[in-house]
Amino acid sequence: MLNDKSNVFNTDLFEALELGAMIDVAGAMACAALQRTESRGSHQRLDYPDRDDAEFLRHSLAHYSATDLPAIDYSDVTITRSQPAERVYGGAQE
Amino acid sequence: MSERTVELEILRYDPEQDEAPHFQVYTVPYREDWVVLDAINYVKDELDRTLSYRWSCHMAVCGSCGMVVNGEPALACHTFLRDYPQRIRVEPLQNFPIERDLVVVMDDFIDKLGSVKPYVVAREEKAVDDGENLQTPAELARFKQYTACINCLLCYSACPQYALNDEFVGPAALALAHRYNLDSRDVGRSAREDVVASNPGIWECSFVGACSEVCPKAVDPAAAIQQTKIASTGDYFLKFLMPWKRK
Amino acid sequence: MSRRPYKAEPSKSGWWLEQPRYIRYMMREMSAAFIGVYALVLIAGLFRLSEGEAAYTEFLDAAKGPAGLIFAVIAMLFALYHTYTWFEVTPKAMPLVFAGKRLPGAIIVAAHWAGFVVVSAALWLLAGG
Amino acid sequence: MASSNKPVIWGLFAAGGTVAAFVVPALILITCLAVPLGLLPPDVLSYGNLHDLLQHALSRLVSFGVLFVIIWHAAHRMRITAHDLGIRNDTVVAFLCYGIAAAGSLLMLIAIIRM
Repeated sequence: MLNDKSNVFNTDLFEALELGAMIDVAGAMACAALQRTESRGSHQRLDYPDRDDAEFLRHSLAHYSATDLPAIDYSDVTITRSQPAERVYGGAQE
Repeated sequence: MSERTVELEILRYDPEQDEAPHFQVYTVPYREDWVVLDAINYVKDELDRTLSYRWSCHMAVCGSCGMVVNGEPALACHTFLRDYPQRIRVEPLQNFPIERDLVVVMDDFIDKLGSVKPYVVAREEKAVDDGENLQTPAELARFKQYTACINCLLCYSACPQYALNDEFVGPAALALAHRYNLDSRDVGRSAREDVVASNPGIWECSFVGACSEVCPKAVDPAAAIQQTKIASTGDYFLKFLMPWKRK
Repeated sequence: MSRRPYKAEPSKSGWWLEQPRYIRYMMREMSAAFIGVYALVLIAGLFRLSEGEAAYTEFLDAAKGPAGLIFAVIAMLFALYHTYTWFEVTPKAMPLVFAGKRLPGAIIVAAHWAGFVVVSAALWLLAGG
Repeated sequence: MASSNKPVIWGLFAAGGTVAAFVVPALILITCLAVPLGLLPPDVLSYGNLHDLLQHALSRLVSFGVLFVIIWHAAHRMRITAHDLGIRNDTVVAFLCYGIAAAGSLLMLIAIIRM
């Protein structure tokens, strides 16, 4: 509930607005992650431990409409300098 | 066992309700590892949603939470409750108009900051593909301390000359001007002189030194201003001796 | 919008009493009053000296008395405070860099105090001490 | 270049501040305390002694130079301090402070020349 009704530097109001935006972003992330059945970078899934470039070397796009959850769509990635590669650490590098 | 508490005496000002600012006291829990900002956040989260203040990083990097804590300009995130008495007075930065509660209007500083061209004025435009502008560690060392400024405005709050004359360009802006003047990649010094070496520029400073004492990043604006005074005095007499160099 | 920023009117004359650091600053600034008056006395003495022995003796007689001694003690303390503050800020105003490293301020300050001792001793010896 | 002429007076202020820091405490000690209290020979400040001392052009020049920068240092600082103490009529204050310093300088010049 909004307690602060002021028109001047109302941080109560902007925190409420921020919360709305955060819920939107969180929903988009969760839905996109669920549909992305692979592991890539910080997106790690125990059920799909490997990267799947054939299916998911693409941007996830979330579209909100009247429904509660966003529809997930994909767009192509333009790779310039850094090619995707295996993420390896420590002794695995050699 | 009753919990140990701290009393925060916070200056409140609601431009839609109050004629003038007044203090409001909040009792918050004491935690050994809490800074004043934590206590203020507790007030906001648990006691009074209408309290307004600026903050962001909570680690003395963003420069948002500058306030006057028990009479001394400080970052609220950089002042531990344990270093203060049981009753702590929190006020907005001095020498700036109060927008609301602990939030001040900083337009004046933003304008002054822009007026000293706080960026590298390059000798010539250079394409990204032409590579970096190289600098030796010694060249960097000449100005590095002045790059640490986070625009928290504690120095303006501490400066009595800014309080007496708000035309004064002020510590942080002049320190940043000095930082770019000292940069080997920069040729903007003479372009900055109009503002920096003017009467409301460095010459309004009387070297009180309070700015440097309250600076949380050890920038030492007072030193920067003195060095600029010496350099400008050198310029002046050089031009006097060599009139043909006058522009 | 209903912005109405509140601007407090700062004290124009008594502000320096509000914080110890401002009081120290004002003490430093007031040293100029004592140094200035002392310099004026010396100038007066110099002028009377140029007028001849009688005039100068008159000046010396006028400067005698306990008031002069009290003034001298206070003025000397203020002058010493001026020296202290002046030396303290010198490394800030004129940082020295040697081989890419900034010389520690304490060294510059110490060198100034050494110079102060030498100059003071030289003046003392010059005065037959 | 901005048209501030503060460097002139500030240059004198800085020079005078440095000179004063080094010599004024010892000078006060010698002239106002040690000699009157008998710690130093009483004839140090006598007419003959000082008159002899100031026969040399160099000692005259040094005396003038030292007192000149010190008086202008003090004048400038007093002007700033007047402003700090809330005296807002800077034109009058500056005229007074620098006027006294200028008058002192002139008196010294006369004294040095006719010595």
